[in-house]
Amino acid sequence: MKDDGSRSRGWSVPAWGVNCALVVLVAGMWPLDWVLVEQMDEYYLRVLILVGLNVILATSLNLINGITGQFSLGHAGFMAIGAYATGSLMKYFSPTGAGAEAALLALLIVGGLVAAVAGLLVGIPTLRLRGDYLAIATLGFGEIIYTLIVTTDRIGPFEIGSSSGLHAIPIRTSFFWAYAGAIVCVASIWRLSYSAKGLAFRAVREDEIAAAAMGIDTTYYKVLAFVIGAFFAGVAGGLYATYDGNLAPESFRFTKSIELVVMVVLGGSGSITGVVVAAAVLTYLPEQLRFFAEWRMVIYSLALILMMLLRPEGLLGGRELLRWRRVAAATTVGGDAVQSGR
Amino acid sequence: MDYLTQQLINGLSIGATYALIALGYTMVYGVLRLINFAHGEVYMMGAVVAYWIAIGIAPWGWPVWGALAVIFGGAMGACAVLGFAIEFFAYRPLRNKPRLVVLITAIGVSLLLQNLAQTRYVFGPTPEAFPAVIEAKTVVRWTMGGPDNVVTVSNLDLLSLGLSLGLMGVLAWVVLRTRQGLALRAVSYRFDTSSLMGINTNRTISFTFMLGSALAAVAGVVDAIRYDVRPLMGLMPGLKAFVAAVLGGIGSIPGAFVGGLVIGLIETLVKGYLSSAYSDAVAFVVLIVILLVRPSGILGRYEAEKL
Amino acid sequence: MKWITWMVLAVGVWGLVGGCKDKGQRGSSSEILIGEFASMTGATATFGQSSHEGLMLAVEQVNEKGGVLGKKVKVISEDNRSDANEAVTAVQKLISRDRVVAVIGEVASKRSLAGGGVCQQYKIPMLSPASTNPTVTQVGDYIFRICFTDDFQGGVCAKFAEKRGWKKVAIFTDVANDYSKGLTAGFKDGYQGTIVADESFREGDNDFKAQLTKIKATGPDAVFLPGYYTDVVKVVKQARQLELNVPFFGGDGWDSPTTLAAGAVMDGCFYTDHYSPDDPRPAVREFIAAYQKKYARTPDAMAILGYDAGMVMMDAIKRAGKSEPAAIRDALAATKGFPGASGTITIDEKRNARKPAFVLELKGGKTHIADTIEPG
Amino acid sequence: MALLEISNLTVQFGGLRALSGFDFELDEGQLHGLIGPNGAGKTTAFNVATGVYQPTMGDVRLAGESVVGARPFEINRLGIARTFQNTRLFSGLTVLENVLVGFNQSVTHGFWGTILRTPHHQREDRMHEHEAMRLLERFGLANRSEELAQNLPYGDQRRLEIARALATRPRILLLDEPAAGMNPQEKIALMDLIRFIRDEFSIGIWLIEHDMKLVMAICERITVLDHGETIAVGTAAEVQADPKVIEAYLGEPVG
Repeated sequence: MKDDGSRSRGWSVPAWGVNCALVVLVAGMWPLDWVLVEQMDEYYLRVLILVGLNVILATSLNLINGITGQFSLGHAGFMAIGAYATGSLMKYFSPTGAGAEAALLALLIVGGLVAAVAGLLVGIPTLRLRGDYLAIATLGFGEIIYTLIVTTDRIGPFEIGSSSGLHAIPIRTSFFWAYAGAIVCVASIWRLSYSAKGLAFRAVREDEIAAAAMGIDTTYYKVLAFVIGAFFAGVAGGLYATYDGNLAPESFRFTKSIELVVMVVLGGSGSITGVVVAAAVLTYLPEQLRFFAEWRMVIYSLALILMMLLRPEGLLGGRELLRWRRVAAATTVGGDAVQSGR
Repeated sequence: MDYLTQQLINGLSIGATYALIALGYTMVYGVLRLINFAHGEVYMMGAVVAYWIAIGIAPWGWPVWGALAVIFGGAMGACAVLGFAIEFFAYRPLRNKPRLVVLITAIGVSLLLQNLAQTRYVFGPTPEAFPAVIEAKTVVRWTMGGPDNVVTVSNLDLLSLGLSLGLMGVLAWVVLRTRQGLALRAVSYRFDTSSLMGINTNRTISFTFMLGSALAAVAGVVDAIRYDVRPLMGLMPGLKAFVAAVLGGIGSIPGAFVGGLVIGLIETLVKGYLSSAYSDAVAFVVLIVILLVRPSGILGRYEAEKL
Repeated sequence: MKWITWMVLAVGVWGLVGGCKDKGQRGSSSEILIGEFASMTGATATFGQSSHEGLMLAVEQVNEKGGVLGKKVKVISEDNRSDANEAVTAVQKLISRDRVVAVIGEVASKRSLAGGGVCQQYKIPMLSPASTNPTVTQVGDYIFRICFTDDFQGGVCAKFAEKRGWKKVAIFTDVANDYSKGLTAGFKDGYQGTIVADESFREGDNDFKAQLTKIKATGPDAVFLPGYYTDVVKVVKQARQLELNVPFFGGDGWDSPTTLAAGAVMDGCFYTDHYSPDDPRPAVREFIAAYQKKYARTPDAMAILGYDAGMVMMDAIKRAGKSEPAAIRDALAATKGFPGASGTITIDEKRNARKPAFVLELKGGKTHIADTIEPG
Repeated sequence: MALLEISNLTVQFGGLRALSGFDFELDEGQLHGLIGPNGAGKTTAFNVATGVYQPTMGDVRLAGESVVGARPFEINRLGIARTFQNTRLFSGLTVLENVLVGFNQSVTHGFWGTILRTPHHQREDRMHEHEAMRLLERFGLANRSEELAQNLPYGDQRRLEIARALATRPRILLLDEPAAGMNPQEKIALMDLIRFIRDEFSIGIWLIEHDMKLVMAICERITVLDHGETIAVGTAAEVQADPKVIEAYLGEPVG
């Protein structure tokens, strides 16, 4: 860590090099997919893929919650919208043959965009609400989405399936798609938050009034965070729909949103690598706790409380794994400390 | 007319328990600026404790009022202790930590209580009907318009409404007329300076949690008697009571009471005149609209940020 | 911060090493492994735990008598937290890690559909104790059930309503529950009279007075209530408070000690079921006695179906003569006239169970058979 | 026409008139002080000028254009930057990042440029960083650029807030009690710094300050407010001699 002003910040590798490396990394998932399908136990592979999906969900929520400081408890709602949009369209078109992979990509993006529109609609109330109020309003949004899904049989020609769930969606998602999505999501959000432009997100989190006084359109950045976060949540939903082939509306209730918030907080709000690690640990851990049967969730919730009491700043406490200097502190996320807030 | 009257009675009867739960949310928010997510589970534990007490005293064949007094008293006491323990072990160590962290801890406590209640050692997953301590009876009955247009009020409706009105009165007395109540008001007005004024803030906070939890226990027992006991029963009433607290203006005690009744009425009228499928969603639509139009709620005060 | 990096690496390596494909022969161990996935926790834990208890009783009884094919039967149970996504993970684990030869589960059709997809893919026979949605067994030729289908049971209810001469029926459905919606659909298909009200509630609701007041205003002859026992008693109690004094009737979801314990308030209500607790058949009597001995509780519908699922499955393994999935599948498909506690079970060509339906009338906390309707 | 013109500004909160008939002018290169007892309406004037409050009456014009109704971030982009009475730094960001936030509005690359990290984006980021470091050097904060703002000593936090405001390239800088909580040495350094800013950046500075010595020493003109009314305007000497000012300060020796 050098202190003098001559030091250049951020990437010392040229951007095109990093971009190439990212492309290679995404492409590398293709042969890796093949190897894993051949060699890896299907159960572990499934857990690994679920890790990938949860990484996308938690990272995108981190942009809203951890980086921009807008406390959202409705992330599963965005995921549901993406899942149902992609799933329903996929079932309707049932693409086969050579074009199937391209169709999947297109429909994933459509699912993401539909969720992003919802993100825009939810983002607008953020002009007025903050902290706990926003949290509870977004929770309400998630429940509204759930109710709409549970009571809708179809929209035009597209099946939704109401409370019975949407079944027999063509299965297309593989390790490759899950991890390509995860890499793109993490890289995009990393770049957004660690660039001059993206500093605005963190400035909004730290102090909205000061940010506005520095010429930052706080409304724009808050809504943008919701839109981008919702987009990636929608993509993750689409991946999930075309991985399992089945969707049940209650998978997207606020328990799922809370699970994602826990990943963000446990990882250390604002720390992208921390949240990635937390998403992996919290997907893997309950699987290892299967041994405890009905005590599993008791242990999970106890572990959660203890974690918060012993290490409230999360695993990485706002630091990044690959960036050995402190980039952000989580101390002010979600509003000020209890009681010092007046 | 009879239809609307009956629906209004139905709505007030549900709203009365929402109001009791909402009071706890609003008082805790008043002193700590914390959404106590585990509050719905305290309500559930109130029902569970009452269930075990009722099973326990059933063989003795006590008169109704005696049994009810023991059941309500026991549940309130147990929940007050539970509320105290939750605050002491889970929230107090995090007093100066970011709100998000405390909120996550609250969610953790809520999950813990839910999952503990699902184990057979505490209650078990199966809903159980409450032992027949008091039978539902129609106590007021009249006709409007014709002989078939009956409107009924049951003893449970009266119990629910009467208890919440009565407790609201007791609460008003505690808050406005006692030393502890004065401390509570002082802490919720200015946390930092009240401790300089010689108020024991920790004790006041514990008191608030115990008071709120006891009220939630009453709501839990009422709902256990008229519906049943189940480990996840705290979820929706908890959320709706929170909506009620926000609707009434969070931090405002009369607001929470009014908000509870209003949410109960809205829910019932939506079921009665629109579609029952959307009734839960409607509570949240109301919440979002209120937050956008009048974030301070019906009776709340608006706090502008000072630069 | 270093320790976190190391921890992550260690977990990763552990995962990869432990995650290699197990290519061992299925069913070669000294025990016969049957997998079970159930909602042991979460919103519908009550159903999952009941069917689990029934299954464990069945296995215990068979093992006491020497097991199957000279081996003990071992059930590996996985919880799915009442979530479809978790159900897939659980089934995947049972099949690829635990190498089970057959799977029993789930109660909810959504989760049976989700888990059934995996079973079909790996050609592992799956027997659902209580998933009534017709599409469940359409997933593939390895998926079976031992309960009624929704359309059959809804049809039975419709027939019964007509026999009783109910001209105006109100319907009160749990919209968040596909079982309830399935029965309503089946009822609407079969019923010739007038449906005067079509109201709904949602799982977890406690207060139904708003809807019941609305139903009362339409003046029905009876109310069709295709819900689970977790809601039924509350609905009927509240209806009586509102002086809505017509009969309520529903499906096998009513079957539970809770419904009986409610006593006189349920008088004059009816439900369809696969058996009657008054049934003198020894299979029924023995089951109820054994269950009460083991768990100190009266069994409900899910417990009986869980028990029968276990019994039918173990019977099929015995008849298959070897614990190999394909052979078990064929034996399951050939199940005929099995004397289960929930009735005499025959698996038809669509892999659904055929058994007669009883219509039971409730009176003073007891049931008696009001009608018997054979599968058409 | 002055760069910043405030005319007949009135602000009313319910029954309380925080500011009435306030007139004010400021040009580039000027240093104008605003003093008055607590509650006189000084910060209210700042808040209206930066769009935080809307005036009940009157106008605020920047280079001839009215900025009334514009939102705070828009006013900043038009050229008015400010600091706050109780510092409002981005306490969880580093010193350098705090200043970089100020450069945010000069960023020309868009959303996709950020995600794809185009060469243009990189050049621009590096340029801003360089400028930010230069700014920090002038404020003597360069060697702490990687520290979290919340870990700085109080005086440094005050200076960082000024640096951050300057990064938005304002034409007018509003300083709200910059010397509050500083020791005498720091105050002297601050005086030099404020003069230096005015000369180096050739901007107009409008200063609220309780420390009379500091105000009298550096401001060419001073406005005195009391109960929302302007009671005196003039040079340090003129204001000090004004009887109404002396009365407002209850006989406190002024200056």
